[in-house]
Amino acid sequence: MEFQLLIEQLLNGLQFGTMLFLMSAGLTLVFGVMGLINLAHGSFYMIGAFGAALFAEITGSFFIGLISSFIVAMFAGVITEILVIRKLYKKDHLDQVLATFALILIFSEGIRWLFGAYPLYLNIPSQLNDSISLPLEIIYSKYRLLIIAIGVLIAFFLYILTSKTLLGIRIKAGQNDREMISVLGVNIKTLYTIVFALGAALAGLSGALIGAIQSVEVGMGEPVLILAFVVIIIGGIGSIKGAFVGALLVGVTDTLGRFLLPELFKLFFDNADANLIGSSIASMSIYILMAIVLIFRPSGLFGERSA
Amino acid sequence: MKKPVLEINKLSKSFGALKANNNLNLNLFKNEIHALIGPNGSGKSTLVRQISGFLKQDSGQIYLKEIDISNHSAEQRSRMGVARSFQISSVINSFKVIDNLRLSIMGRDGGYLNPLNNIYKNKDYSDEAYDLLKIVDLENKANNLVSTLSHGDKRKLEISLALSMKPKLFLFDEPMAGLDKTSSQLMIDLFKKLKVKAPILLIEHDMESVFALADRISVLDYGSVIASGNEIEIKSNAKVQEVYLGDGN
Amino acid sequence: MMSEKKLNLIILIFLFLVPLFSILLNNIYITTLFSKIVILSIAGIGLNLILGYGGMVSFGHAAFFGLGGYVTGILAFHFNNYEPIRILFFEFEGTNQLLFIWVFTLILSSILALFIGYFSLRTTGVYFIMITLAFAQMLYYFSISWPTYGGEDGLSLSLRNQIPFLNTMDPITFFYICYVWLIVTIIFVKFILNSPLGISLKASKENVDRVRSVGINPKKVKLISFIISGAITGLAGSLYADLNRFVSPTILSWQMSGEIMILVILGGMFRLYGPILGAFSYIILEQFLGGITENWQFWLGFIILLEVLYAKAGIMSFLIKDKYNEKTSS
Amino acid sequence: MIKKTNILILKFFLVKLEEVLRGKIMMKYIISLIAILGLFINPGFANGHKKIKVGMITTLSGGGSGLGIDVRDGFLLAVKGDKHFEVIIKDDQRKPDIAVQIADKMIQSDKVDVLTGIIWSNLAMAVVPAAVKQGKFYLSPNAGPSKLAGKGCHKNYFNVAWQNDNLHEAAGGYGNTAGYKNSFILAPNYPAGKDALTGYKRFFKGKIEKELYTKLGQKDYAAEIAQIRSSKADSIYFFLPGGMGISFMKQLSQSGINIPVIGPAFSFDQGILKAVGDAALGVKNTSQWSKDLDNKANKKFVQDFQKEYGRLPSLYASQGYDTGKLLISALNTADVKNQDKFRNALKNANFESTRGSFKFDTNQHPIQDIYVREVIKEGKILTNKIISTGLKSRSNAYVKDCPLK
Repeated sequence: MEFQLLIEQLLNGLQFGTMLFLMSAGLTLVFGVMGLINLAHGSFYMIGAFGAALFAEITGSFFIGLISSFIVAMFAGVITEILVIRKLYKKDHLDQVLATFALILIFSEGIRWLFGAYPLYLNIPSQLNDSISLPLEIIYSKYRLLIIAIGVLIAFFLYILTSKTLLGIRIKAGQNDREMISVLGVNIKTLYTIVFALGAALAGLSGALIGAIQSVEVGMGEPVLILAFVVIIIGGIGSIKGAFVGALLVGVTDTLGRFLLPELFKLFFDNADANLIGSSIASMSIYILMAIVLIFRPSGLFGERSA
Repeated sequence: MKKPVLEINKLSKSFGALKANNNLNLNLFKNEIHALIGPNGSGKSTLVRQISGFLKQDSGQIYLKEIDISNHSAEQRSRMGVARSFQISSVINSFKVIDNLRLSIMGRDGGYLNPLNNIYKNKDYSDEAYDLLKIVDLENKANNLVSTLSHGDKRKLEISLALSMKPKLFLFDEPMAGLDKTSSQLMIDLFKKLKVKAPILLIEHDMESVFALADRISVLDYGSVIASGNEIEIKSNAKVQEVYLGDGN
Repeated sequence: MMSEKKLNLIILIFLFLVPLFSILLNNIYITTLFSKIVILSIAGIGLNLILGYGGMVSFGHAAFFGLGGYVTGILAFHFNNYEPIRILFFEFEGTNQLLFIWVFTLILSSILALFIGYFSLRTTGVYFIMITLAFAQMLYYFSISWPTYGGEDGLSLSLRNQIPFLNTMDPITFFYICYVWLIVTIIFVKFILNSPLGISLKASKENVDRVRSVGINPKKVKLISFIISGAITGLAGSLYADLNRFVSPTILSWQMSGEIMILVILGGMFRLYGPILGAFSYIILEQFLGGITENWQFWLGFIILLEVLYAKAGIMSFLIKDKYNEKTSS
Repeated sequence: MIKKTNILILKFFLVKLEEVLRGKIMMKYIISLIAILGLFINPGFANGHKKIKVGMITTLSGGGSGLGIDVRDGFLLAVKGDKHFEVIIKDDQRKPDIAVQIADKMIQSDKVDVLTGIIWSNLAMAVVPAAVKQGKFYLSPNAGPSKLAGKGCHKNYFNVAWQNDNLHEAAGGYGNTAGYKNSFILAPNYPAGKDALTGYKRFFKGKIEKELYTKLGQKDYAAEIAQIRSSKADSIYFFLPGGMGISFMKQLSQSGINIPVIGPAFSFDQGILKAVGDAALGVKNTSQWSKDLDNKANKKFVQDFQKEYGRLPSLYASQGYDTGKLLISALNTADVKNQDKFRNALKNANFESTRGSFKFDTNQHPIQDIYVREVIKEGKILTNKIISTGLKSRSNAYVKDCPLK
């Protein structure tokens, strides 16, 4: 096996991981602060991608598309929070699951109603549609490097936001003691709307970033949603740090698993069988990872021990 | 020498840097009410949780009638006769009063994994449950939902649940907390009756009740017993005075 | 408003009469459709045992549903092509006898539930939801990529499996087979709810400390209940495979888990018959909306959303009045 | 249709029931439940001469619904204005169990004569064997699993599209023509994926550098593309339907890898091309149909479709259209109630296909030319142009296994 290939795969895992982080950051914040299980988070990913495709088509600029994805998803988040989500905070997890599942149906079919059944076009600008040479003869896609950079930047920004700013302190206070925070005179309703909208906007942005290299279509959010849940469970719910570590773990495990497992099984089986068994196990790898983490750390890597 | 019902030997438990219990020794004899007092954070509740098995000690041993139960689970200890009440009364609120007792009698007798017998039709259970409710004077509320009971009645129910376990000893964690004068007095009378059935390890903040009930008092500070004796001995102990009055003066 | 008992009776009588309606209306499909409703009800009742009464939110019950389906499919598959099943050194023949198949299904789904439950019950809350999901997803991806039994294509049974003296291909006969299983399930779960296990389960949901301090091990209680729940759902999966004469990985997907969960919540969680009403409304709604608009999922979502936001405790609470209408909070 | 006597029996029965239960409230519920059941009562269907009732099960919601919608639109265009047809359309949600249940409904309750519409092989496998055994005709407008072409063929099953392997075989054949020596091939890890790669290998004479199976539904191909980069392949063949193909093509073009790509038409068809974008330009793909096929039927089809729906027709639309035209041709010579005659009429395939020549082989799958197309730009719109014929009058590999004569 070549060294360059391995590094490239690691970078791919990293890129996948940073995207997952953008998705899971909102999910974990919303759960940590408001105690809400939001299955509809994947819908904001989709809304972001559709928003980007629409505005990129109108304006002809990919970057305007990216910015609009953030704004469109944020608006969708604000509206959803005010109309529906707000009424769910006091309900139990099951009601939240049911209601947000209903939201998935509404968003998915609504989008299909508006945009039709075929995937939309969203592509990256030509100056990024290229590869770059890194040291050690590694060739890597510029755009994917950009994604890694954006992901890390946002992770850093979130870290500062949650640990150094007033908003962050309020969020933390909300996580620890919901009664306390209202005593402090913080307007809880607005705080919740802000947190929810921020989460939605990040999901929308990652939808646009990924939609540009994958496909912008109805139902694109749900597979990612499941992965994002895996991430925040592994990392420990409510923890931004956990989400970051979990996302990278999942990204790298998935990418390397797909690549290494078939090779590994070639040591024991003939070629065709090894391919088959290898790719079968690879498709289960992140779930196996999650089960193992939970068996040994029932509240995730960075979760509160007494969850 | 008489053998203690409960003997605790060099028990230690830390939470991070905080030593909640530090080489703690304690015992409890037949027919005795042994009261445990001490300021907040002195390790009383941690001790109760370790004796009842809800928390595992770091080191040391707990003996029940000379049997080492240090590594038994909470439910095993309950079945062996370690009966406890909780600091905040802990009963099944969505059940009827009598069903709480059915639950505990069944837990004591085992066979709780049986999916077929109808527990509501078991006459032995019902009879015993009513007998137990009589002791705490709750039999006329047997069919009420627990969530509708007053705080005092919930306490009484908890005591009857402890009684139902055919206990070898009682662990009562602040049973008087939140009770008014008359209820407290009723509880004191009840405890005097109970100690004949099994000795009581009593944790209590209300000093009046402690002095009215306890045959022996131990004072806990920073996770260790600093003094032990009867009312007069404790009141005159210098260390105790320092702990209780020191920071005030 | 009426009593719960009366409503339950109406539900059972109504279901019993479905084939009659279907003959009167000269539309045998009604019977087939209600077979599906009855089967999903069984799965829902199985899940509700741990969800409603035990407070364990399993998001992975498709694992059992799918296992039941695949056990049925695989046994019939081997019966049809005369190849014995080989597992390590053991070898046995396939069968198309439902009585055997059901026993196999119950045993195997119990074993699977023991395995999944043992590990999952180390966690609680959202972590429990997600670890059960993880196990189901593993089976899902495994079933897609493992080619022996059709992978993504699934497995077709050319005929329904057999019971001596009965023609299972007849929709009405098959409906009554499902109906009998529904009655058996209801009776069994009713027994459980009044049994030591049931009362321990309900108590464990509310107050683990209390349960432990009366000498009951809540983990064991939950595990046994989880196994029973898995077995019931597995059985429903087996019936579902025979209903469709087909199994595929779809019935192992997380959407399937979600669907079973939704019909439980929709019907009313704290009631034995809730899942039946839930399955009924969900399927009828799907049929009805699907008939009038292409965007039926949009409206389905809308209706579910309204239900969650404004109905307190499931559809059953519209029809009857008692203490469960205000959701008991624990 | 409810007959009057039935209503009387029903009323009598309900009155009795009321007496038994003696509760008016109960009656209210039972009546409303019956009202719900009434939803299933279908409008009466007169069994007049040469009428035909078609049940179409296809994917109209969720991912992949574009294909179903095109098949439906193509079919409806073909039978438009034909008063003999009654078409019932249901959404299968791409779930096999739902498809089976719809088939049950159409057979048991709607009493259709012909079923059609299924897009996906796994759904076809679930529905078709049972349906044809119950004496219904099934005309496949898209899926052609090998099991139904070989031993599992049936006298009532006709495939109007292709056998699944066809386009892949043609791609393998084109690989030879183009002089490729070493192909990197990949497909999702599910049965149709394996069939696809088998089909390619059946005709491709060069070496296979690597055969890769990806997770079904996977959207990120970075790991696979890295392997392609480090391989020595001189060509890539892939079968990744739907969004998977879009993702793969975009990512491949971003990676800067300059190896020629071949694919089946599915990833380069009209509906999907816009989403792939310029990344698809120049790619060779194989198809039994193309918009620019020069025959009368096709020209009319393309024109009518654009007029009716305001968009360019896709491969799937052409298949749906041909299915409809085939049915019309059979109906012109035989009544669908006379199954033997009708079957023979279908078998003769006496209709003008949009693909030009069209014949059924003995296993009732098409014998047809498979073309190689290239993705080009017409003005601003991406579309396909035929560059050569990949396989002439190709039938399929499974004819000999089928007992039909």
